[in-house]
Amino acid sequence: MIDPIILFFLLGAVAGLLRSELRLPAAVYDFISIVLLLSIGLKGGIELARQPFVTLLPQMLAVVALGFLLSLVAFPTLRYLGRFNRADSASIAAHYGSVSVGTYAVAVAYLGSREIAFEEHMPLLLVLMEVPAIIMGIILARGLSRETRWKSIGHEVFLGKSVVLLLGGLLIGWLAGPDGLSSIEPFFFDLFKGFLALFLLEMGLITATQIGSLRKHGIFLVAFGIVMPLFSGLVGTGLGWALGLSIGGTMVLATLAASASYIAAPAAMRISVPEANPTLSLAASLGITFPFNVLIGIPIYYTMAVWAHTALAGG
Amino acid sequence: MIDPIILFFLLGAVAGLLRSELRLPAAVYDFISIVLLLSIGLKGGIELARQPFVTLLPQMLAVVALGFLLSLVAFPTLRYLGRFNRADSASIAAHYGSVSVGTYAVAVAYLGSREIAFEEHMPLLLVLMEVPAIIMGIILARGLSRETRWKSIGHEVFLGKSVVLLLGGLLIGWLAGPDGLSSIEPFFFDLFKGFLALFLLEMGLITATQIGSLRKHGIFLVAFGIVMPLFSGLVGTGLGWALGLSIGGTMVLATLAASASYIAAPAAMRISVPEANPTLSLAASLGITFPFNVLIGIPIYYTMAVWAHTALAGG
Amino acid sequence: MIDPIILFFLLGAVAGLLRSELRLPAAVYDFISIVLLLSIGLKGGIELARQPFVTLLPQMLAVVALGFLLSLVAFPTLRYLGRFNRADSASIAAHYGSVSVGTYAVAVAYLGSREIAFEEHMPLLLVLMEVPAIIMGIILARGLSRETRWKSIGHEVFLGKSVVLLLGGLLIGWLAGPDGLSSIEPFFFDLFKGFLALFLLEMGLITATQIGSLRKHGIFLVAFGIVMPLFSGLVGTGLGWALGLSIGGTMVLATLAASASYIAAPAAMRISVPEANPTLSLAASLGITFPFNVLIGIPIYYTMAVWAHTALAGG
Amino acid sequence: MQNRTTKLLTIITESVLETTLARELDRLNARGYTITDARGKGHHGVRNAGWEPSSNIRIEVACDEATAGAIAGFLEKNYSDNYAMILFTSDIEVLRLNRPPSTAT
Amino acid sequence: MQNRTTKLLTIITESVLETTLARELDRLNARGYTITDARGKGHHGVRNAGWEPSSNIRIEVACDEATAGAIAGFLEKNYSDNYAMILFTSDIEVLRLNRPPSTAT
Amino acid sequence: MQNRTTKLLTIITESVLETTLARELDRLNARGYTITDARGKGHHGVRNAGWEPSSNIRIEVACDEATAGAIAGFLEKNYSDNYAMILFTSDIEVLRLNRPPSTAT
Ligand SMILES: Nc1ncnc2c1ncn2[C@@H]1O[C@H](COP(=O)(O)O)[C@@H](O)[C@H]1O
Ligand SMILES: Nc1ncnc2c1ncn2[C@@H]1O[C@H](COP(=O)(O)O)[C@@H](O)[C@H]1O
Ligand SMILES: Nc1ncnc2c1ncn2[C@@H]1O[C@H](COP(=O)(O)O)[C@@H](O)[C@H]1O
Ligand code: NA
Ligand code: NA
Ligand code: NA
Repeated sequence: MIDPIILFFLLGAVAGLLRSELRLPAAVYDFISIVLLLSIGLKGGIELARQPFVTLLPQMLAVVALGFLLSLVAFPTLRYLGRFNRADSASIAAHYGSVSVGTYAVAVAYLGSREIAFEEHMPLLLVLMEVPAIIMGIILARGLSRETRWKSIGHEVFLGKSVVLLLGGLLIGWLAGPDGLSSIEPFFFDLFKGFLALFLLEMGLITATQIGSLRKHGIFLVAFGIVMPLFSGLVGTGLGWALGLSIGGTMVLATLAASASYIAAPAAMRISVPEANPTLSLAASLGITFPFNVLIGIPIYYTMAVWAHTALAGG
Repeated sequence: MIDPIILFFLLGAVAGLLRSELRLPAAVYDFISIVLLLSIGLKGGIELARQPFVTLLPQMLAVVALGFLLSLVAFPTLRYLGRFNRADSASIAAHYGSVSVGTYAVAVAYLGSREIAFEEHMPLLLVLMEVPAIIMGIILARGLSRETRWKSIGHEVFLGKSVVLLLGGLLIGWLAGPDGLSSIEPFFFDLFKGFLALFLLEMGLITATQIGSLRKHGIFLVAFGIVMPLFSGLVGTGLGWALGLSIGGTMVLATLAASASYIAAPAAMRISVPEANPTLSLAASLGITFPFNVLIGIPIYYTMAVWAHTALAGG
Repeated sequence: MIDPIILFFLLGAVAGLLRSELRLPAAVYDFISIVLLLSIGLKGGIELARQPFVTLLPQMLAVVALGFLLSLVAFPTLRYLGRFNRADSASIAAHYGSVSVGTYAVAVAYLGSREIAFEEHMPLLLVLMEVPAIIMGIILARGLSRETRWKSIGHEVFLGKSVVLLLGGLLIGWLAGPDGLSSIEPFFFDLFKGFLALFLLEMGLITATQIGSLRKHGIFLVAFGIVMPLFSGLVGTGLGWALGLSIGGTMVLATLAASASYIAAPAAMRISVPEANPTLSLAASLGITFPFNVLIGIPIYYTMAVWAHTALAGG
Repeated sequence: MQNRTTKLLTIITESVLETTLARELDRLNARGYTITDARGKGHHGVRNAGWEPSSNIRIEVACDEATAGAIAGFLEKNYSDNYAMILFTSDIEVLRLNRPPSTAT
Repeated sequence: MQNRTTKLLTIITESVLETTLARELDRLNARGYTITDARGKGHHGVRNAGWEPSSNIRIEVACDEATAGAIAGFLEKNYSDNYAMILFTSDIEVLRLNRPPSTAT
Repeated sequence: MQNRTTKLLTIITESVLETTLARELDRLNARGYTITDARGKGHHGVRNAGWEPSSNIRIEVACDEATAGAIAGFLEKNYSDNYAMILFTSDIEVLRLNRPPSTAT
């Protein structure tokens, strides 16, 4: 059965496509996304408080490497198969190597409503995976030239809204622990799915505005927006299995790998690789990959995770 | 005893009349009204999932007819008794034939705090009653001339914010059912009265700004704003009884009939009957009828419903 | 252990100092502060419903006097020790004689997480303490001259957002009583700490913008911003003890005395004493005193209250 | 950098017209426009932006004189009777960027 | 459509003055005004609109030269010393709609 | 009250540039600027302000002609190729308040 929060996404998308007057004010979108980012961070932080940090190090290093790797796979595909110019290829690659917080939240909701457990420290991996592909995208576009203003790029990348809120939430959760946070639970945890529903409504509205660009930019982008996440999901599944994650955890990692950024990466690319056309990367990541993942991909990644854990365990 | 949410309305009205600096940003008003419309839709949708659709058909047809009828009664009253021009009469008639979501919510809260049951599919009737009077208002103003751009009017009327959110909520609730929605209950259902309180605070502030216009436009409008809802409430009571609704359901239908639109109708009339003066219809519906219904009308409609069910049942 | 909501303040402050892109839209800040002010008022109002009003009269008169007194102590200190001009001294004095709702909320959270009881009617004292120092500040700046437009000043002071919402909340809570409010509890009470966390995040961001001004305006202001609340806290402790408040209540009164306004006073001073430099008063009250109270002061005032109740009781 | 003297047409009117006017501007060959939210006061009284029905928008269109005239004439004919609206033009110099200042792609 | 050359007075100042200035503009015979929210930088430093005390408003008044002068003079005398504020005027052509461009009803 | 004729440079561009441009304006000797949020349409299509990536800002800088030219030239060279952006100037009269109209403290 389809998760009700997905229905909010569809409602937004349909309303947008029919050019309804429905619109969420930008301030409301900001409010909701701030709450979601903090909630996800807090939840992960609580978990960090529970386990020795050092046991997580291998996973942390692995996902950073995964972020670099995925952008390095995407780049030549876009450049030589898709015939995009260097800047566009690098920018799209950065989006696909980085992660989408909305997609992550939907995957977690999917597991939650099926009562499937997963490693609760996933938000830590989420925040770690946001940045590497963005840096790689800048290198791919600019080379490692001296002129690149790494200081201001670092500022842009590490002090963007989503990294600050996720990391801040993680730290607060970690310092305060589960008991400390009990007083803010009703706001940040009990309401989470409600905020997520509104967020998806707005994402549907935004997605609808991307369809026009897609028509212009042709079918390679559509194909890439579906095949790339499937490939990344497969890699993520393999890595999750290799790291010894549970089925749920493997599926979440696959989803992270498969998801394409639409908050951190667009902002950073716009400033650091301005010659890349933002329409291309947003049309792909929001117009294709986000709905694909949310509607179809997540169940597939779950099947992949189950398959990996049975086939490979048995093999 | 007065319901505390009504006190929020009074607080807003008093603050507005005293010209306090209190002001809700428009984005906050939008946020709150989006949440309320979705909540009401969702609640109705859950109920739809529970009963065979076809049993509701008679009620659905009846309320659509009621919407048409009420605007047809209001129009000549305004035109010949009130001596308003054709466009203004048609526009005000559309407002009074359509419904007010805020008034509906207060009626539901009234029943809730008295633990009186009512048919939970009322939001379906609510959304059905929004549109007919608006269409009738346009016909009354324009005639059925060929020139009228019905396509763009249909777009305006059926894709306005409140219809989309109510209908969308209904569909989501219907598809997901009560279990599916349990994860978003804390947001959309537990917080409902809190959001409603803030909404009423803002409605009080807005109502206060309408008082000036009323002074200008004289006592006919004031009288109409009180007598019309009483009449409509009576018709609604009769219809509710005839349809076999419970006492609570009869009272809700009477309130819907008595309420005057201030979201859907103003937007649609402004675009489709621009020569109508929006000050008149808003002054009446917001400056008189909304406070009248909320403070005095709702208990009256409840008394009417009780009376209908005892007197008529006994008769 | 540090309260987690304080961590949100630190997150905001650090993000602000690092010039992160994190920003809360003004509409969100307004929304959150409206909810907090109403919540605090409602909570106090419920308590008022429980006790005979007349027993509170001595406390009410005492805190009004305290507000006047504190501004009268601050003024000459600023004027002669700090060598500020008359308007600036009067304006800063008004800020420090008035109260900060955010600081109050943190103090209440401090007691709550330690399960220490306090007199629940404190919001009544809070709202009573907002105004006197502001009036005194205007008198100190202008003298009691005929020309002063007291009517418009009264309007500004008594109909400002925070007084209206606190007072309105008090009245609603008082009229509706605990049972009446149960339906809006989930919104206004259960979410309180969550809203407070977001509010403190924003306060951290705003505080960070004040640091620059502080560097300009020197160390007297920094010293004043720390010594004045300690002094006021001591006076508040004494008064609380003298009024027979519990330990928790004494500590809350001390915190109120120690806190410096950054909502009501800035707005009123800006209009009524425009020649005062708002940068000075905000740098002191937000850049120094708010973080000092929230991070260090509150535990000190608690210690003071305990000490007063043991030493003086024993003495 | 070549400059070109042209007109800036400013329209202040009711928010409810936004979708409609955007469509009309396209139709009337405006190659671009900028919209900001506004509130204000005029013949139709105070419009304080507390909610949609009393909100204004402020539309700016940089265009040549003929287009400005055409848009203004059209709005006057079709909207100014029934909507709160004020229109004015001023002279501006559009800085010729790498592309022509008002040519659609 | 007759046009009339007149002035647009633009005032950028602190949000806290909104109510006061709206009253003063009425008193000084401005027949209308338009307000938008703004942020900015000037002699009084950065005003980033994060909260009320650091928010600006941008007020536009279309009026004849005398009124513009009167308003500007009044603001200079009473407000410009103590508030973050900048004032400027430009020439505009108000398009004469069916009603006179700035006559109160 | 002495007045001074000067230029108003208006820049409409992507919100994402706000921090960057504020820094550049400082560097280029603008003594002040005012920013409002905007949406619009141009060569780069509709930018409806539904979320950050499609939001615009409208920056105004009152300055002398040379500064306006320098800023415009700089923006043209460095930003106008890659960002949605329109620039125009108009003549304004800055009312000389008690302080010089554009001198930093
Ligand atoms: N003289 C004026 N100066 C500036 N803005 C005005 C003026 N007159 C009207 N407006 C704006 O245009 C809107 C509609 O004007 P009106 O149709 O005169 O009510 C008002 O709400 C104001 O925002
Ligand atoms: N040169 C300028 N160009 C555009 N806006 C300015 C300029 N100077 C000041 N402002 C605006 O006017 C406000 C108050 O100016 P000031 O009193 O100089 O701080 C600033 O916050 C800016 O929004
Ligand atoms: N002719 C125009 N008149 C007014 N605003 C414009 C015009 N052209 C572009 N703009 C604004 O400048 C932004 C960027 O323009 P562009 O680079 O042409 O897409 C648009 O989103 C509009 O807000
Ligand atoms: Na990815
Ligand atoms: Na009705
Ligand atoms: Na104090």
